Amino acid sequence: MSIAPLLRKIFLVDLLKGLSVTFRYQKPGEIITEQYPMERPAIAERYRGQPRLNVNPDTGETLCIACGLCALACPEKLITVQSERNPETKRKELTSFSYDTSRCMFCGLCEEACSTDALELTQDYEFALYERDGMVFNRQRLEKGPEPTVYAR
Amino acid sequence: MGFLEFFYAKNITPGEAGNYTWATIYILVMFALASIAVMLMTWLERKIMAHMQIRLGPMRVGPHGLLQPIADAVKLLLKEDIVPTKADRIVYWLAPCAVMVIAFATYPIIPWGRAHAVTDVNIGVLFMLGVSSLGVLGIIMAGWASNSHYPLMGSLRSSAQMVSYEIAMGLAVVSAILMTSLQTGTGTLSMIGIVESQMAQKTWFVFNGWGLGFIAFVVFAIAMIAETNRAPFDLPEAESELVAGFHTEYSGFRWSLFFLAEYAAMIGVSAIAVTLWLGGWLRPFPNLLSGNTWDIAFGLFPALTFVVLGGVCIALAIKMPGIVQLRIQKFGMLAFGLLLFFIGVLFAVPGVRERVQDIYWFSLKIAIFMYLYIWYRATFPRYRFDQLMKVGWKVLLPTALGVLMGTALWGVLR
Amino acid sequence: MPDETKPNDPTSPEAAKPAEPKAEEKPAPPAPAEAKPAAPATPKPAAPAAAAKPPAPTAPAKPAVPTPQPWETELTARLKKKYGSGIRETSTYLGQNYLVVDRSLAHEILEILRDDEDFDYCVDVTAVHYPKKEEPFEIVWILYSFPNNMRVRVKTALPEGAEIPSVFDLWPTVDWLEREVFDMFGIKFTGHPGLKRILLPDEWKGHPLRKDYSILQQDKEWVQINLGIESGQ
Amino acid sequence: MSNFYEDIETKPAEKTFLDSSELILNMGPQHPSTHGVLRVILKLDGEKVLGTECVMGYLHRGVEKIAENRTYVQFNPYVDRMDYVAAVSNGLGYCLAVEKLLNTEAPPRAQYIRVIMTELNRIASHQVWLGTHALDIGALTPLFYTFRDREEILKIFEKYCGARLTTHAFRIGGTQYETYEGFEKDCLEFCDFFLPKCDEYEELLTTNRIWVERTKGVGVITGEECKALGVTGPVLRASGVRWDLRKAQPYSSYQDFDFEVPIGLNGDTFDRYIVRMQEMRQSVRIIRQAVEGLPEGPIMAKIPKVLKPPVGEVYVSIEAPKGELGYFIVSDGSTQPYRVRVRPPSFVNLQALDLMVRGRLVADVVAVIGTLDIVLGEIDR
Repeated sequence: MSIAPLLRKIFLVDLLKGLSVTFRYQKPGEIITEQYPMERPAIAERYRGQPRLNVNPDTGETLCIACGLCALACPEKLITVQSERNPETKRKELTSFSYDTSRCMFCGLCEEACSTDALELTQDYEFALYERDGMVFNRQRLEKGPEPTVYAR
Repeated sequence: MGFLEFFYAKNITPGEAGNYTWATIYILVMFALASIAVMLMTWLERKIMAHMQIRLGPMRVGPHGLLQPIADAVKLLLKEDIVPTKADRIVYWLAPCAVMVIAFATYPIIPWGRAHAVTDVNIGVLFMLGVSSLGVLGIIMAGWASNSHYPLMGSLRSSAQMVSYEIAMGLAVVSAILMTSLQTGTGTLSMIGIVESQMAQKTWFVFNGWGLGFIAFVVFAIAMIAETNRAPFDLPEAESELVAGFHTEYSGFRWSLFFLAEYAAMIGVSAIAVTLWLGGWLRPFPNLLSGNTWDIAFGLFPALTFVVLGGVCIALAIKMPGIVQLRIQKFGMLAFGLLLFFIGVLFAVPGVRERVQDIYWFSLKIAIFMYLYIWYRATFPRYRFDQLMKVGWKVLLPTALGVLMGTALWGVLR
Repeated sequence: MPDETKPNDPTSPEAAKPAEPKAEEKPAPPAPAEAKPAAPATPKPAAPAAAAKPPAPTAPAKPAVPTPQPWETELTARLKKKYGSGIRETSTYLGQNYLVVDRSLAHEILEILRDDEDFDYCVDVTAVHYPKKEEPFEIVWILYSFPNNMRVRVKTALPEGAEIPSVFDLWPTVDWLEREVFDMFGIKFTGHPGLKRILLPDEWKGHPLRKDYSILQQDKEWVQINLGIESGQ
Repeated sequence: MSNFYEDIETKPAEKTFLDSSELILNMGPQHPSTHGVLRVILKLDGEKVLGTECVMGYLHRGVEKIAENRTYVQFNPYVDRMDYVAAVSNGLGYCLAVEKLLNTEAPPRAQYIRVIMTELNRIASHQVWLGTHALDIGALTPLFYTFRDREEILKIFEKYCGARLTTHAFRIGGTQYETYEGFEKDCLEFCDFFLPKCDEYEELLTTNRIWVERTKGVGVITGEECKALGVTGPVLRASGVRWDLRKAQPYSSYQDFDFEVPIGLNGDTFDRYIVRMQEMRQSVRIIRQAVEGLPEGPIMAKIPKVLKPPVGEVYVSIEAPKGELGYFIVSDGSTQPYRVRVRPPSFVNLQALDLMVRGRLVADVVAVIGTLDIVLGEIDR
């Protein structure tokens, strides 16, 4: 063994190097913790979160044309679209829409299948519940969209 | 009044003076302070390790998680006490008690100052080493009584480890004790005597003997980590291998006793190291920078530390964002800062100053050790069992033996 | 929702024979599919673009319907010379070569492939279930040759309840893979050192990847006994 | 060569008067270092491992059965859930397999985006491996550093495709998402940011004597044994076999990029560590080249809305972070695959565990499980 590695070994250089790394990181500026409810992460625009059924902002009418493509596209078959034909306009009208978020894996296939941008996966991710009851979203819930949770003591 | 006068005037420990009242008070105070220190230690460990790991650590319970140890204690006390069905109940019950008692048994003779030990035992170091190595007994009891594979393996590892490192540790200690005999020709095993001998020789033993003291100190420092089962020698509780080692089957308050004992033992062995090599309660450069001015300057250190800490706390409190959720924390932090500040001011009062500074320097030296413990834990991987043995027997033991002989030689030649 | 697809009932029967790569019932041994590759959907016959080495430069723009092409190399010639009708088919489909062999010869041929043709790495062993066929199971060995950077699939058909010699003695890697095939299809490999279920519990009844095992089916009894719940769904 | 299994089985352990009865230790399914719900039954003599048996299936979800009941497009999100640490690689393999079945190919731009995403994912996967492996060996801190850096990758994923872990980034025929504004910048910034961090991990571990002692000579496996056991990926390369599917059978335009395949010599845990560290650096190289050479053009090939691949079967495999990830798909001409077989690298690699730990200590089992880089989602499927 040549002398340099031996000396390095005796003087614990390898260990000191490691120690210096952890020591350097003690600066408070290095901390990356987000204190969650107080600090919110920045959610990307394309984030696939809580589903929402968009309505026309001017008229308040739903954008959904009840074509059922989302229900077809869904791998988990968790979307059910019910519609009836309006005798006057001869168009299908949405009667009920249910979306089971408890089984959803947020793959985004329904969103892509939607031809009118009615169904959208929004940026909201805070919709955990204490029981399974409210997890099947009906049309009202979907149209209301995300309700950001307010945290207070 | 004579009661207080004794404390203020005498420069000997209550044990030496035969003052039972004060001895009892000392024991109680020491036990209380040690418990607080252990709690503080758990908080500090989490905090410092978190910062090394670019995290924040506990932040929710109290300002910057200051009340986290209390919350933990409450949680652990309220937890269900689970005893495995096939456990040996009596031994299972005794094990945490044994560990705890043994860990705290070393405390009475730790010399926090010339007068700040319960008593001065003339075989102090021997007592410390003996008692602290008894800790393995509790661990073996725990591992055996749990009647489970992981604890059993953990306790086996632990016993082997403690026994092997005990030897290197003892040899390193002997070389330090050899040094105490230099001045007078008769060495001492008394903890207080060792510090006084360092005072007389005008040097800390770590700087003594052309670096031999330092090597002995390093050997001891490594062995004591192994002795207390801390990283990188934390095999008995290696969480990635043995889940939690010897205390896998323990929960709730019993588990917390192991936890407390671990920290108490850490402080205990650090106290030995400080006493033997780092000049115990002596302030830095007691000879070189002697004189009244320097005495006062160093005497102000405790006060300054507390004032600065208090100031930091107050600054942190002011810096905290003014959200509703943080209001309580903000006030708590402010109050804590002010408390520290006033303690600091109190420590600057002349009468108190002299009494406090011994304790301060001793605690500071231990605190450095504690920081090192945490630092090692955050940095190093864990040794494997055979490698641990290899380090113990093939590296530390020969080194310690060599140092011992070297010290003896040096003492003769000097 | 069609849980059960009809595997051996492709839309047009005359297209099935040449296009189907698994042609076990063929009596004539080397009968590669060259005749009438009339595909059901697109009328365009297959372009020979597909017959190429692994990084196949297939035409990306217009996907023609490919068909298996005969695969004739020295390797296949050697094998055919030795085994004759034992090699039922040697074809290449989309640049991927495969052999269909008689099941009694499977082990021997695999051994030759390993020892003489340098297929030193058994990538995968799996099976496919065709319940309509006479020999409903098809076992597929996917082999790779490190020296030649070449893949080949060896296939053989197996009737219900039949056993097949394990190739554990050739490639130890098939240990768990064969166990998985046994677990999922119930095909027994003779000579395997420890053939038992691997992913499902040992006492489970049924073999889930068989086509007659519905996706919703489960071993209710096992669930009730071991999990203490009525049903896992 | 073929019978090394029996050699070990029949080789009698050296008997001494100290030998005692065997101890059966159940490692897992709930154990801190089995990386999920793997159960390893260890037969021990004291601390020495006499034999292992893996029990799997706790996470079995029947992915292959699900595939038979979904359309080709619908099955795509499920593959992400097998090796969830390297979801993008899974998606790439599946998409390539179905594209092969359709006899089509993704347009160049999509291929380049796929390369960027997959290589980012390779780094992310290796970072999870490094963090947990170091944690298994007892170094607590690298985990946090690697996860911090992985976070940057996940942010790119989130911005690109809207999900962080189970990305569902690619579609059959190309990619669904066009790159977002600043994608190139983010990727290059990550590359610049990452290399110094990589050095930092090495500073913490590579020379550290404890790390070296814990990994050198532990879990040795030779190249021949690797081939016989079907072990692929970094484990194979660390045993000195320079074989990488990205080089051997390039897919998704990997032939365009200039990168090296790092190999080890001894086939021990330390070499695997070095190989993976180097692979991360090579991935950075590939990402740089791909981002700089990102062609313009469509991102989706012209494929029909309803996918009905012609009758036939293909086997397509890619170099996933853990080894050769293969998809064997049988089509019967309908919209749903007739059979999808996934050749999971973790599953096959885990078979080497017994060979690698036999005769060693319990602590080595942990190190070897870590170095094999298994993901139970993929093993159990």
